[in-house]
Amino acid sequence: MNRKHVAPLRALALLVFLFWIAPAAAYAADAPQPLAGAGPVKIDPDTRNVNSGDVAWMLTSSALVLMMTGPGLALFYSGLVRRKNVLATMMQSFILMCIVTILWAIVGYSLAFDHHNPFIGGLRFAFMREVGANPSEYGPGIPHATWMVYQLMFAIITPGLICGAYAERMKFSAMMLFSALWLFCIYCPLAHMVWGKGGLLNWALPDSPNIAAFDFAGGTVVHISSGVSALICALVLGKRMGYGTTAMPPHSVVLSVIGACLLWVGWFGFNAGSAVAANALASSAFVNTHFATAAAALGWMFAEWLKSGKPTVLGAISGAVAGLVAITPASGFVAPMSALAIGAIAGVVCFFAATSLKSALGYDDSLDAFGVHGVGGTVGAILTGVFAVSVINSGCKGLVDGNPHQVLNQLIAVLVSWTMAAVGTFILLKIVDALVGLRVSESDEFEGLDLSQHGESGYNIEDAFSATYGGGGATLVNGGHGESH
Amino acid sequence: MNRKHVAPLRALALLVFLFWIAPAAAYAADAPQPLAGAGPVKIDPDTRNVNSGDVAWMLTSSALVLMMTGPGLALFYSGLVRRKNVLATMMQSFILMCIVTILWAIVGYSLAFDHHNPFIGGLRFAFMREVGANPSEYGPGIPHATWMVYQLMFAIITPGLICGAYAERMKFSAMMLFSALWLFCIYCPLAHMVWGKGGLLNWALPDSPNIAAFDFAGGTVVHISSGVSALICALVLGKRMGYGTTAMPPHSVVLSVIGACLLWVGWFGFNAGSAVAANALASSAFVNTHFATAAAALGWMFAEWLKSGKPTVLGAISGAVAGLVAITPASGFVAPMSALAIGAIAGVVCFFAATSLKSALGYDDSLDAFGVHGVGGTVGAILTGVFAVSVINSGCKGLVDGNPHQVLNQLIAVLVSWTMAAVGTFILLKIVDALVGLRVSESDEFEGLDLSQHGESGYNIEDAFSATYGGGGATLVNGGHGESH
Amino acid sequence: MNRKHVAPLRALALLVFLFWIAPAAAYAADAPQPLAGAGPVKIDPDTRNVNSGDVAWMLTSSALVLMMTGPGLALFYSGLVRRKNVLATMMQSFILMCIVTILWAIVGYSLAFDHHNPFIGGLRFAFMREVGANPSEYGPGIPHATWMVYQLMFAIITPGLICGAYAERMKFSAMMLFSALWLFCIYCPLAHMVWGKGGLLNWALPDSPNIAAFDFAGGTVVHISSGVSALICALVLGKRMGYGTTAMPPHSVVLSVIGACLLWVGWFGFNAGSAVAANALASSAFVNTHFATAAAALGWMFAEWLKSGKPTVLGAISGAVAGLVAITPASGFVAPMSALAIGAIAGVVCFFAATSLKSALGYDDSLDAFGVHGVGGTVGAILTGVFAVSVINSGCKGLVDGNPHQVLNQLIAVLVSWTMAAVGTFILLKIVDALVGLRVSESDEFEGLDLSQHGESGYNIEDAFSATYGGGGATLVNGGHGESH
Amino acid sequence: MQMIEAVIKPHKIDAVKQSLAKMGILGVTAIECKGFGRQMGHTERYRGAKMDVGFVPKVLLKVCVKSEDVTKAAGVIVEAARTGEVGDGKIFIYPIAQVIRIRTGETNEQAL
Amino acid sequence: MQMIEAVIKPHKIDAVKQSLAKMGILGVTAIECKGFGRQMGHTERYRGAKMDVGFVPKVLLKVCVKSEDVTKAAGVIVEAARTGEVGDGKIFIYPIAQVIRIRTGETNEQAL
Amino acid sequence: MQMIEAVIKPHKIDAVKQSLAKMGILGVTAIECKGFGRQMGHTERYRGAKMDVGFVPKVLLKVCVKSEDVTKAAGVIVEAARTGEVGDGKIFIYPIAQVIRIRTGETNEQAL
Ligand SMILES: Nc1ncnc2c1ncn2[C@@H]1O[C@H](COP(=O)(O)OP(=O)(O)O)[C@@H](O)[C@H]1O
Ligand SMILES: Nc1ncnc2c1ncn2[C@@H]1O[C@H](COP(=O)(O)OP(=O)(O)O)[C@@H](O)[C@H]1O
Ligand SMILES: Nc1ncnc2c1ncn2[C@@H]1O[C@H](COP(=O)(O)OP(=O)(O)O)[C@@H](O)[C@H]1O
Repeated sequence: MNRKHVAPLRALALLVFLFWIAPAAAYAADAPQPLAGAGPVKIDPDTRNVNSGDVAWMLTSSALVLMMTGPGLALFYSGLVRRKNVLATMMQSFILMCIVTILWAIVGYSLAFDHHNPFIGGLRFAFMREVGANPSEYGPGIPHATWMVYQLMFAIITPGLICGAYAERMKFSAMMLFSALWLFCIYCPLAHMVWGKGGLLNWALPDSPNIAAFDFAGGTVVHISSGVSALICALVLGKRMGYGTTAMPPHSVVLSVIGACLLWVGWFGFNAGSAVAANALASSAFVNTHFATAAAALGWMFAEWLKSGKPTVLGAISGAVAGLVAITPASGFVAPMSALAIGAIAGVVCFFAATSLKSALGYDDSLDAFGVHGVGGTVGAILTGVFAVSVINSGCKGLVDGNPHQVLNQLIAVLVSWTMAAVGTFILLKIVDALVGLRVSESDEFEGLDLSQHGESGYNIEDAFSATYGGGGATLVNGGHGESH
Repeated sequence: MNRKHVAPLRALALLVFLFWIAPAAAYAADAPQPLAGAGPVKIDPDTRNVNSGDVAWMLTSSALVLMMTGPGLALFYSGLVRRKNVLATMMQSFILMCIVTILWAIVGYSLAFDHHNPFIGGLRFAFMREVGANPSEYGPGIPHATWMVYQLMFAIITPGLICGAYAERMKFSAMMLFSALWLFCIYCPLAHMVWGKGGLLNWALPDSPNIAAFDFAGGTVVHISSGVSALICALVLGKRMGYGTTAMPPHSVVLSVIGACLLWVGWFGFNAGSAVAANALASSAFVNTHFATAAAALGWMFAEWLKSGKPTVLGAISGAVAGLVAITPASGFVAPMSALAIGAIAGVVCFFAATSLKSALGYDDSLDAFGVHGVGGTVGAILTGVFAVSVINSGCKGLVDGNPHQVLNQLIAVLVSWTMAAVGTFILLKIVDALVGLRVSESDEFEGLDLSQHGESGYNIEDAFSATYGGGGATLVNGGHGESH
Repeated sequence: MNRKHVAPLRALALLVFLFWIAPAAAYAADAPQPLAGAGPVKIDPDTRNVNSGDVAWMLTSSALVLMMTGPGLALFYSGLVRRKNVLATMMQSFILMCIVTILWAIVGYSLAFDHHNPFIGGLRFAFMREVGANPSEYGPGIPHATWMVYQLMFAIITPGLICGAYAERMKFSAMMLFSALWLFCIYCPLAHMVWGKGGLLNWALPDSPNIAAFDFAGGTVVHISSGVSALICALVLGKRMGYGTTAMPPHSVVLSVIGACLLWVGWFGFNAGSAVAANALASSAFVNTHFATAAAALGWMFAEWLKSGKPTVLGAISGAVAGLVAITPASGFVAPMSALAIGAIAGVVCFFAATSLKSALGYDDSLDAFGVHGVGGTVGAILTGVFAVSVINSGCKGLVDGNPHQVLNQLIAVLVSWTMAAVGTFILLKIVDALVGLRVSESDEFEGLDLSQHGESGYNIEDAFSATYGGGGATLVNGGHGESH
Repeated sequence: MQMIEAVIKPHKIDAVKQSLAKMGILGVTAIECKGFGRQMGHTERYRGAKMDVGFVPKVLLKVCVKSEDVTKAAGVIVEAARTGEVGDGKIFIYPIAQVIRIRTGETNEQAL
Repeated sequence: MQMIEAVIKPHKIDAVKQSLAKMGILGVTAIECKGFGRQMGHTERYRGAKMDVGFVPKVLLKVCVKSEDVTKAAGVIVEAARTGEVGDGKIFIYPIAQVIRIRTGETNEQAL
Repeated sequence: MQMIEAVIKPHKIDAVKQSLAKMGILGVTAIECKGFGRQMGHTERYRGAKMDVGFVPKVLLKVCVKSEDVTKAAGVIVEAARTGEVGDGKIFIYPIAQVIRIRTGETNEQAL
């Protein structure tokens, strides 16, 4: 076998292995459930239970949440790296849109949303069994398949957020393997605990245990988990070559602004879609999302303006993302004026996390995935316990509504998420390092990931040398005539 | 206090001051209404009156209209400026998404949509009081909060359109202050007059006075107001350094094309959303929007091709925007074939406005905000009175449907909008000039607003010098280790 | 008449001529139907039959499908060309958004969707007659106008896909004329045969003939027709200057990644919207679309990784598009796990088509419109016949559901589409060549289409020479003071 | 013949070119460059990281002239490019051994 | 040693490089530049504002050769870069005082 | 005076500039360029089409110094720019006939 085949074959083999081992591992102690019956799902286009307005909104929301990862996050992150890594950074978002989809279809969704034990789901929904036209208990007005695909979009973006920490230096193969393992070992269990039927921290469904933590759209599951994992990645992978001595300015804040705007727009699907219906709760989450984002962008911008003398564009958009993160768990529980407060607090806190805290601790979280998602998610999760009021989401009361105990529940959920993410990620990184190695070689890092990992350049815009006017110093090897070994 | 703190603190202070003074000023003559009761709004997720399909469409429309400003308008405008101003131009759109949101939540919405007098609304909805889960009189099928946030997206983009006139030379702080004042003093009253219950020119609600002007989605409120204000800005601020002697080509028409496409897509939310329901009227507005845009793009392109010998891409996309502008007031009143006519007329007229008229009068409207929005909005408002037919929107008849009087009403609305916008903007600019100064210094303008206002560069793409391969002539001052004064 | 007026006037004249001749030609043998009655359509905003959820979803889908062309396809394609052709390539997508709209309004929609004979529709809906607020037989829950505009978005993107074949060398005027003729002579008949009431291959409506071919969202009508036409274009136009000896790397894969993501997101409107309702079938199509795309991206990427040693970003996004293409006809007929299979197969097959096949045959399909859409569409159309199961779309059975005959029907539909597209395109290209000439001159091609066709440059980003700091080697001829002849 | 290389402020290109054209010199080659010198660059900041960009964008013009025209041409450039502020740039004059026009093969003064 | 500077049309780089390689010259440094000369630029127009872009994109090649190779090398460049149309560019030949290879510190002819 | 032209690896700019600054030389002009030489470029591939990008990004530094400083300055550059690997680049030293500071009109050594 040709040497160059080793890497992709190894990657393929690992993925396939994973497909089969993951559920087995999760259930080592259980009696295995028969997989028989897996196959085409019955979808009856006339299902009477389905509410067309809810379906319309949830399909739209699913599309919006996918748009958050690609092109939203892909742009936001890739604008912040140096030119030589722009494509590799986009690719990290893009490939997660693909890999996570496959894993989710096979077993991920089932592990997260099947009823099994408080920590992880069962295998009933593996291979999309029973995920069809009829509504599930997660959404009475929409087909089960709609709920599944909506949740899939969350599962895609969450590992995508971590990319910000290991950008510009992680191997492509390692990144894929790590993300796949992370999905199974951290995301699925956490999603099950917080949102799954019978999950440890579930607040919404009847069947749930005692510690009801409010997390409307994923403050713990999505942002704390990814943000804290990002911190561990930054620590384990180490700094980029030249970090701290060389300037590493974003190669195009323009791309990042586009990305931030698309994140903002897409986030309406993320938060308002989490009402799982087109109703007043969805509207409330929509309004809260928008208000908090605006306040957070202003918070970060004014904090920076006061501290360092200029209101930067990167600051404003980073603040907006911090606000989106912080309002995520709270969006379906708090009043609009509270959303303004949550946003403003998150904007200022994340500003200090991404600047002073990072520099004090000295890690290289390339694009501040921890500073924004880890810190913002934690702030949001706690403030949800403070500001939740029963008039918005009936029965869900926080500190201001006379239920100080809720803050404790929120802290527990935060703690669980932090611990799972930190310990799990550390272990997974060590495993991946042993299997394929985490970091590219020094010369590959120097050359840039675009060329070293993918054999491409992001831009060929120098008139004379990019063959704009012909040849220009680049020679076509195979006349465009396919590959030759 | 450190000198560099002065500007942001002053800006903060002014904004805060504004929050409180604006309503007071508006009501100086009235008995003050008590603000008591402001606080969390009751949102009942089971509200029976709400139609899920309408909610789905209105939330989607709200997201689409936000997307028009960011990234749509941000891209459209920033592609047209020179490279040194790309971020500053994007920031103008982005910061309006933040500032207007806060002002709207506090008092803006109430001033526009509370019932009070024919010229301005009251304070009942200040701080989002009573803006909750129950439908309002503005939309029987959707929560009041949905209507509020949908209208907020309009309030965001309108001052955003003006940026085109003062691009590349206005101070960031002045731009923020001006926009805030403009929102209260021009947008809110005008929105109240045209759409607010009891507004002077309202055609839709029972309670209205005599002069019913048709404006489906904002020809007067949004486009005439911003376009005419843009003209005043261009005149008061004066020309860019070098204008008329130096070439100032767009730095990336590519960005502008993306922006124009997103504006087109988002505008469906703007116009079809203005039906405030997912029904046949929305469909009709959707079709009209699309038809007029296509016709206007072709109109501008062919006019330019004939006049100057080449069909330019910038011409085609400018024409599309002109068509979108012109059809805005008409979209819910006219038949599809009339929409084609309105578009074609607007495309040709705006082409001449942005080229011959501008050069004849000699002002520097950097990105033709007046030529497109002022002129296109006026053309559209008048043609709405010509082409409105009762079969589309029952009871609303224009000239072709035997009601020549409507053209007069439209002219009155146009006149009111022109006057308010022109006089108001002039006064506000003088005030802002006195407070913080309108224009950046010559050397700041020369260096570019990105560096002088925000301390950033839009692109760091020169291989050798942007630290792509390390250092490259830029020295890291603080090792990424936070700010030091 | 000034010489420079000839081209645009000729283009205008041809378009106008076309408007009137096309229907006449189509009906030369028939008794002409009176056009009387054309005029404003009655739209009753209270139409009781309309389902607000369905309307919400179909309007959203229409917006999404427009977004596929602009900015989606415009970005995807323009990133792949050389810098000197970026705007011209964007313009091809953009101008189709305009031209097709006009043609569709006048007669195109009627030719495709009026009931007439198995090969082409009648003139009942010309000039939007009877296309109003009431539902049509194509969608019981939505206004006829909604269906019309949704289908219009398909008619826009289809000729847009062909641009990939003739990019970087076709005259702008020829491209417009060819697309207009192609719409009438190939798209409308094919759409009528497959989707139109009484169409030859229609599977959905009662009134249909024997050969029921399944094509949920356009595998034959959209992808085979455009992909095969693309091949003919590549062959007839010939290679780009320097092709095969000079390297022609994409000028910005970054733009293409953004475009691919937007295509993915927009395609939900394309496929799930084809359910013409917000129901379980739409959800199923949504899920299938997403699954196939992910699998295809991985399929292409791994195939390339194994064959040529690197997993490229361009490969992954090309694979995603191939998957979207292949699942298009199948999306409303197959189970989700089958969608994964269809995607994976399409990804690998299209990889070989765009690399080995193209190089073996030696044509210059600049952006692989044939390799992706022609081949992917064919693969998808056939596999639809294999994987269709009755539980998804009741009554629609394929090979795996015990109906091998369906594969034959699919092959017939494929054959019809290939033949119509190939023969029709060849003839049309010859006509257009005779009328205006297909290809730009050698020196225009060398200079780039942006400058030669449109008189613009895509980027003016070189600091010193793009007037960033003033003048910079470019002289303003007319001081911005309008055109002078 | 001598080669005049002038490092100037970018916005002075037009002025310099026009002045040269007036004295009959039409051929010029221009190169974008970055200057380090007395004139200082600027500071940028991204998420709290401050960086000093040491260089200033400049343009390097190359003008080959007959030896007898050198002084005049240099004077004309100085005139047109001067703003009086730090960073106006420098002129370097090199001896040239030979010039060839590629199109015709003409050499030296014929080639200018 | 002498330094040959050739301003050529960008699409001729490959041809020139190959011709030089054939005569054994492998080291070349290339710089993007803009040429002003007899060959005219183009016109662009944006919303009615017409601008003449005076320059034409060119590439400046620097090739340092032994004095005895100069004539041959220049001839080879002229041959490879010529299209016969206006704008083919010019060759300027400079005397060089010294050459050093940074990696090894070798000087002059050893360094080429 | 002589003009030192050094073709170096881009990431060595800072080191070279600092070394020069230490010996009192503050004025430098830098130009992006592409080098063809012993050091090989890279390969890119787009939809099966492989292309060899023959050049390597380099920076060309121009430093004009007094004749007596030339040897020292060149040595300092060699020192700072050397990595020991192929592609470290070359230094070319040209005689200069005259230098003028545009701002003041000062000439030759005064102008440096
Ligand atoms: N010794 C030198 N060698 C090469 N270029 C120089 C030298 N000194 C100055 N320059 C160039 O001249 C430019 C202007 O020099 P600077 O010292 O900033 O101002 P001034 O020439 O007005 O004194 C610098 O940016 C640099 O590009
Ligand atoms: N005197 C000169 N000094 C420097 N560069 C020159 C000079 N004359 C011409 N050039 C360069 O040579 C290029 C070609 O010259 P041009 O007059 O257009 O055509 P030709 O050399 O065929 O007569 C110009 O674009 C310019 O870059
Ligand atoms: N004869 C030459 N003339 C002009 N530039 C040269 C010459 N030889 C080398 N160079 C430049 O020097 C760079 C380094 O040369 P190279 O042969 O790669 O390594 P080294 O100098 O270490 O032997 C090249 O990329 C090229 O830019």
